[in-house]
Amino acid sequence: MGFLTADPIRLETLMSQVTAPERGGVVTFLGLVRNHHGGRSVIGLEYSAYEPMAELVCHQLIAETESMWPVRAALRHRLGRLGIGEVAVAITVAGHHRDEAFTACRHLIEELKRRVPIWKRETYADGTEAWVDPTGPGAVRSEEREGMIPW
Amino acid sequence: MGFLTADPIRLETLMSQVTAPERGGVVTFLGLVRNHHGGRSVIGLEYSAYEPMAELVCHQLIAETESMWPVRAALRHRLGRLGIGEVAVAITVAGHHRDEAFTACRHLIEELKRRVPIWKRETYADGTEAWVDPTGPGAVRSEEREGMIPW
Amino acid sequence: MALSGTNPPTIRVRLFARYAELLGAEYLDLPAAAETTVSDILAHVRALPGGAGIGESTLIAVNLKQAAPDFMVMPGDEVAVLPPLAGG
Amino acid sequence: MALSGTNPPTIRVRLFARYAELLGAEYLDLPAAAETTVSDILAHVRALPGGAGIGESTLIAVNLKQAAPDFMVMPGDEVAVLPPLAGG
Repeated sequence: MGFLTADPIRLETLMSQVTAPERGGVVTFLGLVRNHHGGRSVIGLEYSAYEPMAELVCHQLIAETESMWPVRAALRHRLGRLGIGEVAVAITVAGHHRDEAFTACRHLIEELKRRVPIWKRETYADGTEAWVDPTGPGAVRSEEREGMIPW
Repeated sequence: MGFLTADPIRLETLMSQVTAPERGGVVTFLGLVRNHHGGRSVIGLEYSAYEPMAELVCHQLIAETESMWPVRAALRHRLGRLGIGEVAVAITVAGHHRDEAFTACRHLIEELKRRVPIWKRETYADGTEAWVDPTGPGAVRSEEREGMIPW
Repeated sequence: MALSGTNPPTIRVRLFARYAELLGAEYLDLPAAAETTVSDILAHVRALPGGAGIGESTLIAVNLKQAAPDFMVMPGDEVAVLPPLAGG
Repeated sequence: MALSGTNPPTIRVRLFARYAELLGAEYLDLPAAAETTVSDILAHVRALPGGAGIGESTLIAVNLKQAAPDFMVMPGDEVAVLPPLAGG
Protein backbone atom coordinates (compact mmCIF):
# COMPACT_ATOMS: atom_id res chain seq x y z
CA MET A 1 0.00 0.00 0.00
CA GLY A 2 1.01 3.65 -0.28
CA PHE A 3 1.30 4.06 -4.06
CA LEU A 4 -1.38 6.77 -4.03
CA THR A 5 -0.76 9.98 -2.17
CA ALA A 6 -2.53 13.27 -1.53
CA ASP A 7 0.80 14.94 -0.76
CA PRO A 8 3.45 16.22 -3.18
CA ILE A 9 5.65 13.40 -4.48
CA ARG A 10 9.21 13.44 -3.18
CA LEU A 11 11.55 11.94 -5.75
CA GLU A 12 14.28 11.33 -3.18
CA THR A 13 11.97 8.95 -1.33
CA LEU A 14 11.42 6.85 -4.45
CA MET A 15 15.11 6.88 -5.31
CA SER A 16 16.08 5.67 -1.85
CA GLN A 17 13.65 2.76 -2.23
CA VAL A 18 15.36 1.38 -5.33
CA THR A 19 19.02 2.34 -5.34
CA ALA A 20 21.72 0.03 -3.98
CA PRO A 21 25.52 -0.21 -4.38
CA GLU A 22 25.23 -2.86 -7.11
CA ARG A 23 22.72 -0.93 -9.22
CA GLY A 24 24.34 1.58 -11.56
CA GLY A 25 21.49 2.65 -13.83
CA VAL A 26 18.49 4.59 -12.55
CA VAL A 27 15.71 5.74 -14.88
CA THR A 28 12.93 7.99 -13.63
CA PHE A 29 9.75 9.05 -15.35
CA LEU A 30 7.81 12.04 -14.08
CA GLY A 31 4.42 12.93 -15.46
CA LEU A 32 3.75 16.62 -14.84
CA VAL A 33 0.44 18.44 -15.16
CA ARG A 34 0.52 20.17 -18.56
CA ASN A 35 -1.12 23.50 -19.36
CA HIS A 36 -2.78 22.11 -22.49
CA HIS A 37 -4.72 19.03 -23.58
CA GLY A 38 -6.56 18.31 -26.80
CA GLY A 39 -6.07 21.90 -27.93
CA ARG A 40 -7.59 23.35 -24.75
CA SER A 41 -5.88 25.49 -22.14
CA VAL A 42 -5.77 23.61 -18.82
CA ILE A 43 -5.45 25.46 -15.51
CA GLY A 44 -5.61 22.51 -13.12
CA LEU A 45 -7.00 19.06 -12.57
CA GLU A 46 -8.23 16.61 -10.00
CA TYR A 47 -7.35 12.93 -9.76
CA SER A 48 -9.58 10.38 -8.10
CA ALA A 49 -9.24 6.60 -7.83
CA TYR A 50 -10.88 3.38 -6.81
CA GLU A 51 -8.26 3.39 -4.13
CA PRO A 52 -8.06 -0.19 -2.83
CA MET A 53 -8.04 -1.57 -6.37
CA ALA A 54 -5.53 1.04 -7.57
CA GLU A 55 -3.19 0.14 -4.70
CA LEU A 56 -3.54 -3.55 -5.50
CA VAL A 57 -2.86 -3.09 -9.21
CA CYS A 58 0.17 -0.87 -8.52
CA HIS A 59 1.52 -3.56 -6.22
CA GLN A 60 1.00 -6.14 -8.97
CA LEU A 61 2.68 -3.89 -11.56
CA ILE A 62 5.78 -3.50 -9.41
CA ALA A 63 5.98 -7.24 -8.68
CA GLU A 64 5.46 -8.10 -12.34
CA THR A 65 8.14 -5.62 -13.48
CA GLU A 66 10.66 -6.87 -10.93
CA SER A 67 10.01 -10.43 -12.12
CA MET A 68 10.46 -9.53 -15.80
CA TRP A 69 13.77 -7.64 -15.39
CA PRO A 70 16.52 -7.66 -12.72
CA VAL A 71 15.49 -4.28 -11.32
CA ARG A 72 13.90 -2.61 -8.33
CA ALA A 73 11.03 -0.26 -9.07
CA ALA A 74 8.99 2.30 -7.14
CA LEU A 75 6.00 4.42 -8.08
CA ARG A 76 3.71 7.11 -6.70
CA HIS A 77 0.55 8.69 -8.11
CA ARG A 78 -1.03 11.86 -6.77
CA LEU A 79 -4.72 12.15 -5.91
CA GLY A 80 -6.75 15.31 -5.43
CA ARG A 81 -6.30 18.76 -6.94
CA LEU A 82 -3.06 19.57 -8.77
CA GLY A 83 -1.76 22.73 -10.40
CA ILE A 84 0.19 23.07 -13.63
CA GLY A 85 3.71 21.68 -13.38
CA GLU A 86 3.04 19.48 -10.36
CA VAL A 87 4.25 15.88 -10.43
CA ALA A 88 1.19 13.67 -11.06
CA VAL A 89 3.05 10.38 -11.33
CA ALA A 90 6.62 9.30 -10.61
CA ILE A 91 8.26 6.00 -11.48
CA THR A 92 11.85 5.14 -10.62
CA VAL A 93 13.63 1.98 -11.72
CA ALA A 94 17.17 0.96 -10.76
CA GLY A 95 19.10 -1.86 -12.39
CA HIS A 96 22.66 -3.08 -12.74
CA HIS A 97 22.62 -1.68 -16.26
CA ARG A 98 20.78 1.09 -18.04
CA ASP A 99 19.13 -1.03 -20.72
CA GLU A 100 16.89 -2.93 -18.32
CA ALA A 101 16.16 0.23 -16.30
CA PHE A 102 14.92 2.12 -19.38
CA THR A 103 12.83 -0.82 -20.59
CA ALA A 104 11.25 -1.53 -17.21
CA CYS A 105 10.47 2.15 -16.53
CA ARG A 106 8.74 2.48 -19.89
CA HIS A 107 6.79 -0.73 -19.25
CA LEU A 108 5.59 0.55 -15.88
CA ILE A 109 4.20 3.87 -17.09
CA GLU A 110 2.44 2.23 -20.05
CA GLU A 111 0.86 -0.46 -17.84
CA LEU A 112 -0.07 2.04 -15.14
CA LYS A 113 -2.03 4.03 -17.70
CA ARG A 114 -3.74 0.88 -18.99
CA ARG A 115 -4.56 -0.87 -15.75
CA VAL A 116 -4.73 1.39 -12.68
CA PRO A 117 -8.26 2.70 -11.90
CA ILE A 118 -7.56 6.43 -11.69
CA TRP A 119 -9.62 9.22 -13.22
CA LYS A 120 -8.80 12.80 -14.10
CA ARG A 121 -11.06 15.83 -14.24
CA GLU A 122 -9.54 18.84 -15.98
CA THR A 123 -10.40 22.49 -15.40
CA TYR A 124 -9.99 24.75 -18.41
CA ALA A 125 -9.14 28.43 -18.74
CA ASP A 126 -12.76 29.18 -19.73
CA GLY A 127 -13.95 27.82 -16.38
CA THR A 128 -15.44 24.59 -17.73
CA GLU A 129 -14.43 21.15 -16.51
CA ALA A 130 -14.40 17.69 -18.09
CA TRP A 131 -13.53 14.11 -17.28
CA VAL A 132 -10.64 12.98 -19.45
CA ASP A 133 -11.41 9.96 -21.60
CA PRO A 134 -8.26 8.75 -23.38
CA THR A 135 -10.43 6.28 -25.32
CA GLY A 136 -13.11 8.74 -26.33
CA PRO A 137 -13.83 10.64 -29.57
CA GLY A 138 -11.04 13.08 -30.34
CA ALA A 139 -8.57 11.16 -28.23
CA VAL A 140 -5.78 9.01 -29.54
CA ARG A 141 -7.39 5.61 -29.27
CA SER A 142 -5.04 2.79 -28.44
CA GLU A 143 -5.77 -0.67 -29.82
CA GLU A 144 -4.78 -2.03 -26.46
CA ARG A 145 -7.52 -0.16 -24.72
CA GLU A 146 -10.23 -2.04 -26.56
CA GLY A 147 -11.93 -4.86 -24.75
CA MET A 148 -10.52 -6.69 -21.79
CA ILE A 149 -7.49 -5.41 -19.92
CA PRO A 150 -4.98 -8.29 -19.72
CA TRP A 151 -4.62 -8.38 -15.95
CA MET B 1 29.76 25.25 -20.95
CA GLY B 2 29.35 23.73 -17.50
CA PHE B 3 28.44 20.14 -18.40
CA LEU B 4 31.38 18.83 -16.36
CA THR B 5 31.48 19.41 -12.62
CA ALA B 6 33.69 18.54 -9.70
CA ASP B 7 30.76 19.01 -7.31
CA PRO B 8 27.90 16.61 -6.54
CA ILE B 9 25.20 16.75 -9.20
CA ARG B 10 21.94 18.35 -8.11
CA LEU B 11 19.04 16.82 -10.01
CA GLU B 12 16.74 19.74 -9.18
CA THR B 13 19.05 22.06 -11.12
CA LEU B 14 18.80 19.91 -14.25
CA MET B 15 15.04 19.55 -13.87
CA SER B 16 14.55 23.29 -13.60
CA GLN B 17 16.52 23.76 -16.84
CA VAL B 18 14.15 21.63 -18.91
CA THR B 19 10.67 21.69 -17.40
CA ALA B 20 7.99 24.11 -18.57
CA PRO B 21 4.18 24.28 -18.28
CA GLU B 22 3.70 22.74 -21.73
CA ARG B 23 6.02 19.77 -21.14
CA GLY B 24 4.32 16.87 -19.39
CA GLY B 25 6.84 14.04 -19.71
CA VAL B 26 10.22 14.13 -17.98
CA VAL B 27 12.67 11.24 -18.22
CA THR B 28 15.86 11.22 -16.19
CA PHE B 29 18.81 8.87 -16.38
CA LEU B 30 21.27 8.68 -13.51
CA GLY B 31 24.46 6.68 -13.75
CA LEU B 32 25.65 5.79 -10.25
CA VAL B 33 29.03 4.42 -9.26
CA ARG B 34 28.57 0.65 -8.87
CA ASN B 35 30.43 -1.53 -6.38
CA HIS B 36 31.33 -4.09 -9.04
CA HIS B 37 32.69 -4.17 -12.58
CA GLY B 38 33.87 -7.07 -14.69
CA GLY B 39 33.59 -9.41 -11.72
CA ARG B 40 35.79 -7.21 -9.51
CA SER B 41 34.81 -5.41 -6.32
CA VAL B 42 35.06 -1.64 -6.87
CA ILE B 43 35.52 0.75 -3.93
CA GLY B 44 35.77 4.04 -5.83
CA LEU B 45 36.83 5.68 -9.05
CA GLU B 46 38.18 8.82 -10.59
CA TYR B 47 36.93 10.52 -13.74
CA SER B 48 39.11 12.75 -15.89
CA ALA B 49 38.39 14.45 -19.19
CA TYR B 50 39.79 16.41 -22.08
CA GLU B 51 37.71 19.20 -20.68
CA PRO B 52 37.33 21.75 -23.50
CA MET B 53 36.52 19.01 -26.01
CA ALA B 54 34.15 17.23 -23.59
CA GLU B 55 32.27 20.50 -23.00
CA LEU B 56 32.04 21.10 -26.74
CA VAL B 57 30.79 17.60 -27.53
CA CYS B 58 28.20 17.76 -24.70
CA HIS B 59 26.96 21.04 -26.13
CA GLN B 60 26.70 19.43 -29.58
CA LEU B 61 24.87 16.40 -28.13
CA ILE B 62 22.25 18.60 -26.48
CA ALA B 63 21.76 20.70 -29.63
CA GLU B 64 21.54 17.59 -31.81
CA THR B 65 19.02 15.93 -29.47
CA GLU B 66 16.84 19.05 -29.28
CA SER B 67 16.85 19.22 -33.09
CA MET B 68 15.89 15.55 -33.48
CA TRP B 69 12.94 15.59 -31.03
CA PRO B 70 10.69 18.38 -29.64
CA VAL B 71 12.34 18.27 -26.21
CA ARG B 72 14.59 20.21 -23.88
CA ALA B 73 17.56 18.31 -22.47
CA ALA B 74 20.18 18.87 -19.78
CA LEU B 75 23.19 16.86 -18.68
CA ARG B 76 25.98 16.85 -16.12
CA HIS B 77 29.00 14.59 -15.72
CA ARG B 78 31.15 14.44 -12.58
CA LEU B 79 34.93 14.67 -12.65
CA GLY B 80 37.39 13.68 -9.93
CA ARG B 81 37.07 11.06 -7.19
CA LEU B 82 33.68 9.46 -6.56
CA GLY B 83 32.50 6.93 -4.00
CA ILE B 84 30.08 4.05 -4.51
CA GLY B 85 26.50 5.23 -5.09
CA GLU B 86 27.43 8.75 -6.15
CA VAL B 87 25.84 10.18 -9.28
CA ALA B 88 28.46 10.07 -12.07
CA VAL B 89 26.21 11.28 -14.87
CA ALA B 90 22.72 12.78 -14.99
CA ILE B 91 20.57 13.41 -18.06
CA THR B 92 17.11 14.94 -17.92
CA VAL B 93 14.82 15.33 -20.92
CA ALA B 94 11.40 17.01 -20.91
CA GLY B 95 8.90 16.80 -23.74
CA HIS B 96 5.23 17.34 -24.38
CA HIS B 97 4.82 13.58 -24.35
CA ARG B 98 6.63 10.68 -22.76
CA ASP B 99 7.55 8.83 -25.94
CA GLU B 100 9.94 11.49 -27.21
CA ALA B 101 11.35 12.07 -23.72
CA PHE B 102 12.24 8.38 -23.29
CA THR B 103 13.75 8.13 -26.79
CA ALA B 104 15.80 11.32 -26.50
CA CYS B 105 17.10 10.48 -23.01
CA ARG B 106 18.26 7.06 -24.21
CA HIS B 107 19.90 8.63 -27.26
CA LEU B 108 21.80 11.10 -25.10
CA ILE B 109 23.33 8.58 -22.72
CA GLU B 110 24.37 6.27 -25.58
CA GLU B 111 25.97 9.12 -27.53
CA LEU B 112 27.63 10.54 -24.44
CA LYS B 113 29.34 7.21 -23.84
CA ARG B 114 30.43 7.02 -27.48
CA ARG B 115 31.59 10.56 -28.08
CA VAL B 116 32.55 12.51 -24.95
CA PRO B 117 36.27 12.29 -24.07
CA ILE B 118 36.05 11.19 -20.45
CA TRP B 119 38.10 8.47 -18.76
CA LYS B 120 37.58 6.40 -15.65
CA ARG B 121 40.12 4.87 -13.29
CA GLU B 122 38.67 2.32 -10.89
CA THR B 123 40.04 1.39 -7.48
CA TYR B 124 39.37 -2.19 -6.38
CA ALA B 125 38.92 -3.78 -2.97
CA ASP B 126 42.38 -5.41 -3.25
CA GLY B 127 43.98 -1.96 -3.52
CA THR B 128 44.80 -2.15 -7.23
CA GLU B 129 43.62 0.37 -9.80
CA ALA B 130 42.93 0.22 -13.53
CA TRP B 131 41.80 2.41 -16.39
CA VAL B 132 38.45 1.20 -17.68
CA ASP B 133 38.49 0.26 -21.36
CA PRO B 134 34.96 -0.52 -22.55
CA THR B 135 36.45 -1.68 -25.89
CA GLY B 136 39.16 -3.89 -24.42
CA PRO B 137 39.48 -7.66 -23.97
CA GLY B 138 36.91 -8.95 -21.52
CA ALA B 139 34.65 -5.97 -22.12
CA VAL B 140 31.45 -6.09 -24.09
CA ARG B 141 32.70 -4.77 -27.41
CA SER B 142 30.21 -2.67 -29.29
CA GLU B 143 30.27 -2.68 -33.07
CA GLU B 144 29.75 1.05 -32.88
CA ARG B 145 33.01 1.55 -31.07
CA GLU B 146 35.05 0.22 -33.98
CA GLY B 147 36.72 2.75 -36.22
CA MET B 148 35.66 6.32 -36.58
CA ILE B 149 33.24 7.94 -34.21
CA PRO B 150 30.48 9.54 -36.32
CA TRP B 151 30.86 13.07 -35.06
CA MET C 1 -33.17 -17.48 -2.59
CA ALA C 2 -32.05 -18.40 0.91
CA LEU C 3 -29.12 -16.38 2.12
CA SER C 4 -26.74 -17.55 4.80
CA GLY C 5 -26.64 -15.43 7.92
CA THR C 6 -23.03 -14.40 7.38
CA ASN C 7 -23.54 -12.89 3.93
CA PRO C 8 -25.18 -9.50 3.54
CA PRO C 9 -28.24 -9.78 1.36
CA THR C 10 -27.05 -7.19 -1.15
CA ILE C 11 -24.43 -6.57 -3.81
CA ARG C 12 -22.75 -3.19 -3.55
CA VAL C 13 -22.19 -1.52 -6.90
CA ARG C 14 -19.63 1.28 -6.83
CA LEU C 15 -19.61 4.11 -9.34
CA PHE C 16 -16.71 6.47 -10.03
CA ALA C 17 -15.83 9.73 -11.73
CA ARG C 18 -18.13 10.46 -14.70
CA TYR C 19 -20.37 7.47 -13.97
CA ALA C 20 -20.97 8.63 -10.40
CA GLU C 21 -21.96 12.02 -11.81
CA LEU C 22 -24.26 10.50 -14.44
CA LEU C 23 -26.16 8.44 -11.89
CA GLY C 24 -25.87 10.93 -9.05
CA ALA C 25 -24.58 8.24 -6.69
CA GLU C 26 -21.25 6.77 -5.65
CA TYR C 27 -22.79 3.40 -4.87
CA LEU C 28 -25.97 1.36 -5.17
CA ASP C 29 -26.96 -1.61 -3.03
CA LEU C 30 -28.74 -4.10 -5.25
CA PRO C 31 -30.74 -7.00 -3.84
CA ALA C 32 -28.78 -10.18 -4.39
CA ALA C 33 -30.51 -12.51 -6.81
CA ALA C 34 -29.49 -16.05 -7.72
CA GLU C 35 -27.38 -16.51 -10.88
CA THR C 36 -26.45 -12.85 -11.19
CA THR C 37 -23.62 -12.16 -13.64
CA VAL C 38 -21.42 -9.14 -14.22
CA SER C 39 -23.38 -8.37 -17.38
CA ASP C 40 -26.67 -8.54 -15.47
CA ILE C 41 -25.35 -5.90 -13.07
CA LEU C 42 -24.11 -3.70 -15.90
CA ALA C 43 -27.45 -3.97 -17.72
CA HIS C 44 -29.26 -3.04 -14.50
CA VAL C 45 -27.09 0.03 -13.95
CA ARG C 46 -27.35 1.12 -17.59
CA ALA C 47 -31.15 1.01 -17.31
CA LEU C 48 -31.19 3.46 -14.39
CA PRO C 49 -31.78 7.20 -14.98
CA GLY C 50 -28.48 8.57 -16.33
CA GLY C 51 -27.18 5.08 -16.98
CA ALA C 52 -27.37 5.31 -20.77
CA GLY C 53 -24.03 7.17 -20.73
CA ILE C 54 -22.27 4.05 -19.47
CA GLY C 55 -20.75 2.12 -22.37
CA GLU C 56 -21.80 -1.45 -23.11
CA SER C 57 -18.18 -2.63 -22.95
CA THR C 58 -17.41 -0.82 -19.68
CA LEU C 59 -14.85 -2.57 -17.51
CA ILE C 60 -16.12 -4.15 -14.33
CA ALA C 61 -14.16 -5.24 -11.29
CA VAL C 62 -15.50 -7.65 -8.68
CA ASN C 63 -13.75 -7.51 -5.32
CA LEU C 64 -10.91 -5.40 -6.80
CA LYS C 65 -10.27 -7.70 -9.77
CA GLN C 66 -11.42 -7.26 -13.33
CA ALA C 67 -14.22 -9.69 -14.12
CA ALA C 68 -15.54 -11.04 -17.42
CA PRO C 69 -19.21 -10.48 -18.39
CA ASP C 70 -20.23 -14.03 -17.44
CA PHE C 71 -18.55 -13.89 -14.01
CA MET C 72 -21.05 -14.86 -11.27
CA VAL C 73 -21.55 -12.19 -8.62
CA MET C 74 -22.29 -13.36 -5.05
CA PRO C 75 -24.10 -11.60 -2.19
CA GLY C 76 -21.59 -9.41 -0.36
CA ASP C 77 -19.44 -8.86 -3.44
CA GLU C 78 -18.32 -5.36 -4.33
CA VAL C 79 -18.86 -4.64 -8.02
CA ALA C 80 -17.10 -1.58 -9.46
CA VAL C 81 -18.13 0.04 -12.73
CA LEU C 82 -14.98 1.67 -14.14
CA PRO C 83 -15.06 4.66 -16.51
CA PRO C 84 -12.20 4.88 -19.03
CA LEU C 85 -8.96 5.00 -17.03
CA ALA C 86 -7.01 8.27 -17.11
CA GLY C 87 -4.13 7.85 -14.67
CA GLY C 88 -0.55 8.88 -15.41
CA MET D 1 59.92 25.26 -43.51
CA ALA D 2 59.34 28.95 -43.03
CA LEU D 3 56.89 29.65 -40.25
CA SER D 4 54.90 32.82 -40.03
CA GLY D 5 55.59 34.94 -37.00
CA THR D 6 52.05 34.58 -35.65
CA ASN D 7 52.05 30.79 -35.46
CA PRO D 8 54.00 29.02 -32.76
CA PRO D 9 56.60 26.74 -34.31
CA THR D 10 55.34 23.60 -32.61
CA ILE D 11 52.42 21.22 -32.52
CA ARG D 12 51.21 20.42 -29.04
CA VAL D 13 50.25 16.78 -28.58
CA ARG D 14 48.10 16.09 -25.55
CA LEU D 15 47.96 12.73 -23.82
CA PHE D 16 45.28 11.57 -21.40
CA ALA D 17 44.50 8.89 -18.85
CA ARG D 18 46.31 5.60 -19.62
CA TYR D 19 48.27 7.11 -22.50
CA ALA D 20 49.63 9.89 -20.27
CA GLU D 21 50.75 7.20 -17.81
CA LEU D 22 52.35 5.07 -20.53
CA LEU D 23 54.43 7.96 -21.87
CA GLY D 24 54.93 9.67 -18.53
CA ALA D 25 53.77 12.99 -19.93
CA GLU D 26 50.54 14.94 -20.35
CA TYR D 27 51.78 16.72 -23.44
CA LEU D 28 54.60 16.82 -25.98
CA ASP D 29 55.59 19.78 -28.11
CA LEU D 30 56.64 18.46 -31.51
CA PRO D 31 58.49 20.60 -34.02
CA ALA D 32 56.12 21.54 -36.81
CA ALA D 33 57.10 19.95 -40.12
CA ALA D 34 55.52 20.56 -43.52
CA GLU D 35 52.86 18.09 -44.69
CA THR D 36 52.32 16.56 -41.26
CA THR D 37 49.19 14.36 -41.01
CA VAL D 38 47.31 12.98 -38.03
CA SER D 39 48.77 9.55 -38.77
CA ASP D 40 52.30 10.97 -38.84
CA ILE D 41 51.74 12.34 -35.34
CA LEU D 42 50.29 9.08 -34.09
CA ALA D 43 53.21 7.10 -35.57
CA HIS D 44 55.66 9.49 -33.88
CA VAL D 45 53.98 9.11 -30.48
CA ARG D 46 53.72 5.30 -30.81
CA ALA D 47 57.48 5.14 -31.49
CA LEU D 48 58.32 6.91 -28.19
CA PRO D 49 59.24 4.89 -25.06
CA GLY D 50 55.93 3.54 -23.70
CA GLY D 51 54.12 4.42 -26.94
CA ALA D 52 53.67 0.82 -28.08
CA GLY D 53 50.65 0.56 -25.77
CA ILE D 54 48.77 3.10 -27.90
CA GLY D 55 46.53 1.33 -30.43
CA GLU D 56 47.01 1.87 -34.16
CA SER D 57 43.37 2.90 -34.55
CA THR D 58 43.41 5.33 -31.62
CA LEU D 59 41.09 8.28 -32.00
CA ILE D 60 42.71 11.66 -32.57
CA ALA D 61 41.20 15.10 -32.17
CA VAL D 62 42.69 18.24 -33.70
CA ASN D 63 41.59 21.49 -32.09
CA LEU D 64 38.79 19.68 -30.17
CA LYS D 65 37.38 17.89 -33.22
CA GLN D 66 37.91 14.30 -34.26
CA ALA D 67 40.22 14.15 -37.27
CA ALA D 68 40.77 11.44 -39.90
CA PRO D 69 44.27 9.90 -40.35
CA ASP D 70 45.01 11.99 -43.46
CA PHE D 71 44.00 15.29 -41.84
CA MET D 72 46.79 17.88 -42.19
CA VAL D 73 48.08 19.27 -38.89
CA MET D 74 49.28 22.88 -38.86
CA PRO D 75 51.75 24.63 -36.55
CA GLY D 76 49.89 25.80 -33.47
CA ASP D 77 47.31 23.03 -33.64
CA GLU D 78 46.47 21.04 -30.54
CA VAL D 79 46.43 17.30 -31.27
CA ALA D 80 44.82 15.06 -28.65
CA VAL D 81 45.46 11.33 -28.51
CA LEU D 82 42.32 9.81 -26.96
CA PRO D 83 42.34 6.49 -25.06
CA PRO D 84 39.13 4.43 -25.26
CA LEU D 85 36.34 6.63 -23.88
CA ALA D 86 34.79 5.57 -20.58
CA GLY D 87 32.36 8.31 -19.60
CA GLY D 88 28.85 7.70 -18.30
